[in-house]
Amino acid sequence: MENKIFEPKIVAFVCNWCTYAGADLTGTSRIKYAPNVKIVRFPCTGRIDFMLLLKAFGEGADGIIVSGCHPNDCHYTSGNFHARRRWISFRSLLDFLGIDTGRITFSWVSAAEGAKWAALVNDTVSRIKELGPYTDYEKVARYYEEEVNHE
Amino acid sequence: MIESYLLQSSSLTKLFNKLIETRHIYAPVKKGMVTSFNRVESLEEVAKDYIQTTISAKSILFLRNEILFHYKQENGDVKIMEPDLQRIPELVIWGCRPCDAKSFKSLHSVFNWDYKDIIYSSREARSAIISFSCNQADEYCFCTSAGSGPGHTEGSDILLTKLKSGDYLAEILTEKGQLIRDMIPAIFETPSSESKEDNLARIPIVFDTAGLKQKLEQAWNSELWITQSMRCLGCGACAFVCPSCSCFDIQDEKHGKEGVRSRCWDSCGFSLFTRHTSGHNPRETQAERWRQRIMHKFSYLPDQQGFTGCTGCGRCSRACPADMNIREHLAALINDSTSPENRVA
Amino acid sequence: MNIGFYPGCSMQGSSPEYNESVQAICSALGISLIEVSDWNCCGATAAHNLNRELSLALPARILAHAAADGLEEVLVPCAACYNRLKMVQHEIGADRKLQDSISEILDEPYQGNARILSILDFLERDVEPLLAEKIMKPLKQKIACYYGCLLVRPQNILDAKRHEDPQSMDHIMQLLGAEAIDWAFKTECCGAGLSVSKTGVVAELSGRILDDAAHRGAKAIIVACPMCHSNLDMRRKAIEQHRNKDFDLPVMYITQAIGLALGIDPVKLGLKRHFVPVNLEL
Amino acid sequence: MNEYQTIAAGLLSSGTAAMVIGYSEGSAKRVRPVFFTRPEEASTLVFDSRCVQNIAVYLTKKEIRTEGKIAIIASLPVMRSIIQLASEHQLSEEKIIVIGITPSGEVKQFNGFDALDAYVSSTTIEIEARYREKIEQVEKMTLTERWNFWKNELSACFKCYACRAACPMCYCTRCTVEMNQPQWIPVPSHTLGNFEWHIMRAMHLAGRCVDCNACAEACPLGIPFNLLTKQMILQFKKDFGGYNPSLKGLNILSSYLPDDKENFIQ
Amino acid sequence: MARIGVFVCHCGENISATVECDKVAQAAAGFPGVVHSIDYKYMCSDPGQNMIREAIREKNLTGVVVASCSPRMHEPTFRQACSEAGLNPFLCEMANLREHCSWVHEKGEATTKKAIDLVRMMVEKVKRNQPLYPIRVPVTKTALVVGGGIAGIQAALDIANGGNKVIMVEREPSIGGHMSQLSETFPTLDCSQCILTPRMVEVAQHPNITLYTYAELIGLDGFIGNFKAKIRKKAKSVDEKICTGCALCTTKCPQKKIPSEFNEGLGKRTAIYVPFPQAVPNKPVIDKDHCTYYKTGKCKICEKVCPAQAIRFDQPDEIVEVAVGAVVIATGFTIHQTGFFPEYGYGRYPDVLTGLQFERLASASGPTLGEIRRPSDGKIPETIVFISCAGSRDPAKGIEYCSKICCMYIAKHAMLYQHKVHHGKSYVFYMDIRAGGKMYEEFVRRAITEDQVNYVRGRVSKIYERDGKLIVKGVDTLMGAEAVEIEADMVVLATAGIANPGAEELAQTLHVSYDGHHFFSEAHPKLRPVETNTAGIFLAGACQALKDIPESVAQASGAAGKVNILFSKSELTREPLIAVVNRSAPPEYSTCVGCFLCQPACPYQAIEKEEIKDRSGKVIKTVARVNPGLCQGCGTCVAFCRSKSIDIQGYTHEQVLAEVMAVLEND
Repeated sequence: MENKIFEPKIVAFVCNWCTYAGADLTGTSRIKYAPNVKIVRFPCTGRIDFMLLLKAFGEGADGIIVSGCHPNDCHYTSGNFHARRRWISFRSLLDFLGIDTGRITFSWVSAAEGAKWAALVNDTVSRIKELGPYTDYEKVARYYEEEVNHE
Repeated sequence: MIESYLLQSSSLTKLFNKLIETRHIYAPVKKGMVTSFNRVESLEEVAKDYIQTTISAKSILFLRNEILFHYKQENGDVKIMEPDLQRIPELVIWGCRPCDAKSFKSLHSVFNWDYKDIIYSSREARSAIISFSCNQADEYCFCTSAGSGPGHTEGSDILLTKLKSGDYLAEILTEKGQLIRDMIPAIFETPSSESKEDNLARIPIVFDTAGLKQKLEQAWNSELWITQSMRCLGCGACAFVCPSCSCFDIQDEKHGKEGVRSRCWDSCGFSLFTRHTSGHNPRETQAERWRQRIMHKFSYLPDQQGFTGCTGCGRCSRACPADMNIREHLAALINDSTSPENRVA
Repeated sequence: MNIGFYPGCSMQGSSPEYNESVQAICSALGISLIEVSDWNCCGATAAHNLNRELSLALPARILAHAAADGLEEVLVPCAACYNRLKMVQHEIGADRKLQDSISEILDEPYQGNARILSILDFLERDVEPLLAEKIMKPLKQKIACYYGCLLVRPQNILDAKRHEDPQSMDHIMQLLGAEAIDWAFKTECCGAGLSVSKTGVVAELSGRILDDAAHRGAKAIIVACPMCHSNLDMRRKAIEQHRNKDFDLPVMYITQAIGLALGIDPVKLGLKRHFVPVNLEL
Repeated sequence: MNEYQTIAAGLLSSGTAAMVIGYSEGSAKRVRPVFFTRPEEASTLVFDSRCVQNIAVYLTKKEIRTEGKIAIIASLPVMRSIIQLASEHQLSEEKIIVIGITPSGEVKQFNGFDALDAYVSSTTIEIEARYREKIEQVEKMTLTERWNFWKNELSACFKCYACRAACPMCYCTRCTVEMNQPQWIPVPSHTLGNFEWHIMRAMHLAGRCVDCNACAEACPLGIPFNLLTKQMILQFKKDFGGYNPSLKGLNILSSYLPDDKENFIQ
Repeated sequence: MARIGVFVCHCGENISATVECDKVAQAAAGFPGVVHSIDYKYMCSDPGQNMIREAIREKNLTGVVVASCSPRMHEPTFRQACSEAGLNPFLCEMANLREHCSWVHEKGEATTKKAIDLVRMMVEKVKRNQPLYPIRVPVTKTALVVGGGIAGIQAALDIANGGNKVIMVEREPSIGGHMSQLSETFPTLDCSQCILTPRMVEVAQHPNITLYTYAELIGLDGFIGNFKAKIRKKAKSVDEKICTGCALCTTKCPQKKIPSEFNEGLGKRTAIYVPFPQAVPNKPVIDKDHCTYYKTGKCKICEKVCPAQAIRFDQPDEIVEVAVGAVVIATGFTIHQTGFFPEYGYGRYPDVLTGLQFERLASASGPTLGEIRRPSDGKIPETIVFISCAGSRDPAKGIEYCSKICCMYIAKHAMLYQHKVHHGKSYVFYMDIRAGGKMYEEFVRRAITEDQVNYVRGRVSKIYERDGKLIVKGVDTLMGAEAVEIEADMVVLATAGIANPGAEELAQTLHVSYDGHHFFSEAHPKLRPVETNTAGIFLAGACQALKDIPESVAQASGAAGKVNILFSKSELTREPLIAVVNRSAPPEYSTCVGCFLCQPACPYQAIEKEEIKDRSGKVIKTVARVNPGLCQGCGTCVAFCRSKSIDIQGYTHEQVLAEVMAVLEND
């Protein structure tokens, strides 16, 4: 197990109209990227509940990508603006708590930016690889493994 | 079977050091305004001057979160891994107060009532309780009204009472206590003539427990439940600091193909405690929940188990963010003159 | 509010007359300037070509000293210093990481929030309102206000108003009674960057400026930058040779022009230090 | 009788108010909230620096029901809470009389929310220096130190929810921690669950917290989770120019500006 | 118990080349709840769809996961297939194995593993799907066309000719738009007015079209099929019904020096005016800002001279509310004025003109009756310089885009100039010539070869005036990057086309999205170019992006076609992927506490208050309710709801959390 190369688990929370479509374009353009990232589709970044990010870390995610439409390009006019404000506050709260915001990539990827999506994934994967598994959080999340073995 | 000895003040360290060779010791540790039972490595870590710990000693035997089992889905089957109870260490609860020690009796009976809880019982079997009598008390203490007292021996294996000389009167109360004595017999000396009572805090009796039970049986419809609980915020602080409260919830947590089932503290003060899935709640208001709390401790438990679910430690009053004082409220219930016809709204 | 003052080297070396005239009008108008303590070179000339860190750290240190002196504003009369300080403030201000590394170099936390005032910001805000009452000798001539590049570019960082056709000096000159001409070379390059290495280029570029000003009937050129001044004044001979044409066109700092209008002794304004004599009848 | 006692007694005796919520002496030199309905009780009302419990919390409790109006002895944080609750459509103007006591000790009676709103808007939420220092201290730690600090603090939490119960803004009839389909927050009070609970609580109070500190005062374990909401208040000041409870303004998190600034979205 | 079927598609080799589809199907068969799992070459083919239909029937499936391409591609296909087999279509989900997996990763274990994860994710989601039913809404068969330029005119006529009612709103006193200002049109050089005017008249006379000129749209509520539009008809101060259009008033008005908007400031008009002779309606309006009577209380000359007694000084603005089923936005564009260009003199030089000003100079109906003369001194320019990309394609100016029409109209301008001033010299500074269009390149060639226009490839850095000439300093990049200086008599800037001022406000009124330059956004750049993201609102013409006349007309007809399709049924159905506030049994009714913080977060004003009453009619609780007609399903409210009382169908809390859990599941 120890000898295995660390392959980070990364979840991407993306909106349907821009980033999901952008990632589709990456596919249509046959641009290759690392397979570590798995996409969960939302109608809009405005829908993405901050709790989901916590749950993802709690379930063992090493990194998270959150991406939606560029400002002014929201399919629903303003969902991304709301999301942006939410991320500004949430991110600073996480940072204050010592939760590694460096493991969360926030981004705007439009439906036309297939190449950007690939680059974003690759960047995130290599950054998380450098950071290593998120053991601090995992230890807390998997508290029972320690306790059960202990007894 | 009480055997009394004198324990010189310097012998306390010897006793502690002897015990820690083979056992885990949990003792009160002070951090800021909060004193709680933590695992300690040396006597220096143990809080010196405390009337009562913020959280009771129950958390050592009845864990805040107790994992009942751990499961894994494997090849279409589920593998259940129960905790290895043999690995529970021998432990000593050091420095709890007689009221806490007494409350273990109540916990014991709850966990051994119709079903013997093996996890609790294993912990209990492996633990010894060395209590310290109270030579001071505060205005929240009412142990003497709740069937306990500053030098009460019930529940402890050894009770130490600090004497004016600085030495301790050691009362060996159980076989477990004797075993400890036998580990280091030299320090247990012939006791002096100094009276134990003279060294205990004076805690006035404010009401009579037996009278309370009787009174409560007619107080179901009292107005007091409403007026007293009006300021209750509905949190669980009282129950969680209480040495006798034993309600728990069973929860499953699943992570992918594996998970745990655990038991965690619960409180009858929470509105969720009795809420049905339909939304109906048999205890709809805080007054009904407050009544339940008092009735359970002072009426139902005495009926079922023969003793009250309260030892008068006063923690719930100290912890209450809205200053609900149980001693005061119980006294008021005893003196209640509101007519039984008055109904709870 | 205390207005800080950063003279920089040119005010003390090549262009003392600029400094003299700034000080003279300030004392005449009762404005006090507080010199930034223990200041250093802004690095305008060479640092930014050679060492990026140094080029950022030098102005950052100046700003840090200004902050330590409790100065919320710093007047930087030299256009090159002003430009450099503004650029660095912009660059570091936008980059947290850079702030950290600069703090490390400075050995103190980067504090660069002082408002940096160009001479034009300062004159417009603090001097203009005082002028009307104090003018003793109105300047009744046609003049050309030459702004050069350092006070207006890059426009998005300096936030210069009407950067291709700035007006602030023109307004002041009109207040002083002069007629500020509309001309085409207000912000054209004088060639200062090649002032030492390629004098021929300077002669051509500065020559065009003089030519257009003279063609449109200006009797003097007003500047606010030591580089512009030295090219138009000190290099006048070379320009005239290059264009094979003589210009009767003195070059004055705007502060000198204000000083003259206020009736200050020309010597105190450093007007005797110029290569092209300034016609005192102006 | 002093001024607020007189006002309270007057309101009750005239029948203008059916109940006065205030503070009275409690046990062990503490004060406790009281719910007076008889004018003669008013003389036992007290108001001093011990009155830190935010009694606005009772205004939304279904247990506190009267036919007539409720008058409430309100410190500045209580007044802020009332405005915040009103802006969230939780209180009706007709039911509440505010006997406000300003930080300088002035007693002001507010019969309508507009006047109260104007008063509250004239003040600003300022984080006390001792908390600012503590926050700065935490912010200066390395990421790992911060994590360990909070892990240590939050692991102590046993989820009695006194913080929630004491908070006037936590008036939801079903808190998200009580939701079990899906189970957002684990019920057991292990460290992960505690982190999730306190993060969610802070986020749910973002832009709504009036900084009364009642949550921290209520915590039997003295856990400094109030630093979270306080840090957010400070951060909001930096990021969005801050907020103040108001009947007119928009909640800071359910509104936005097209040019909100951030430096992390790629 | 869930009975899920998983159908793994090879997509020929598109998926199977890098993903081991059989292994995916095998793994999926082991997932809890999966009772049927197969792989097949083409799931979207008839036999493929049949496999799904049969499995649903035979295995009594409660949910279907098709692991194939992007749901944006084939979700409707497979949902339809499920529906045909009796399974609610919303119980079908797709795992995107092609775009998000096989096409972007190399063949290998990790790729197949990811595919399995993606399938597991969708299986867990679909287990939590609920059957949903389309929402039906009625349709009002009247269209609102905002803007009366050529795009609006075309759209209105097409809709009206399709048998539906149209209400057209135009801000100016006349319809016609920019096209009415043009002299000739490229590439045919036929007269703009001559081809436009008949259309304008047709609009005015069409029985299905109601025309509101001098009017503005100030509000739009509602949703597709059911909008309520609020229109402000500005007071014209003239009773249109009585006015005969004799225009006597306009000749007698004492205010004669008002710059004419129609002539781009190059001509003058009166305060009571008809913008141009062919205006529709051809009746004057009083411009209150310039009218002497409105300014001073005295004058009323027009009233005195009007033979029909049609002047109404006390006429108020009128607000009309109309019910419409669809909206076509055709508000057009505007251009940057010369004052936008510091380097070209901040608009100080009267002989530096915009392209539209030149159009007016060249137009026979213009201020010079078609003669090219300098505004400064009326002289005929001997040398003229045209500068293309003035502002366009210039990030430093904040405009990265190409204005698209300039290359063509500059060629036309230069040609018109050469035709009118035979001895004149014309220069065109350009970056590239973009002449993609039928007969366009040929047209530009003609300007260069036949009309001797000098095309200089380079940009102009500065223009300044010296001795009555405009000195144009530029560079010729094809001649060794030589600096060029031209002494010109006139300069025409092909200034960037920009969105109309107020476009942003209008977008917000209409709840449609717009880009960074305030052009309205189409729903899809390729496949939905005339729809907006707000159902029932369509785009035509340059308000969406700059375009020339034929393109505007084409898009307008497209929009009209969409409207007519929408109006072809009296009821329409919508996807039920909308937000819902929960409801439960008493005593709770809903976990919503009615804080309404979700309200400002909703971009569509879809959140309403609902009072829950007891039997006696007493309000027990006020809670939020989502109007299913207005909700577009963004879910922003969902993330805001603290008590999680709002959920969005298709993306519920349970569904998305299950997805996250599933995707992170350890093997």
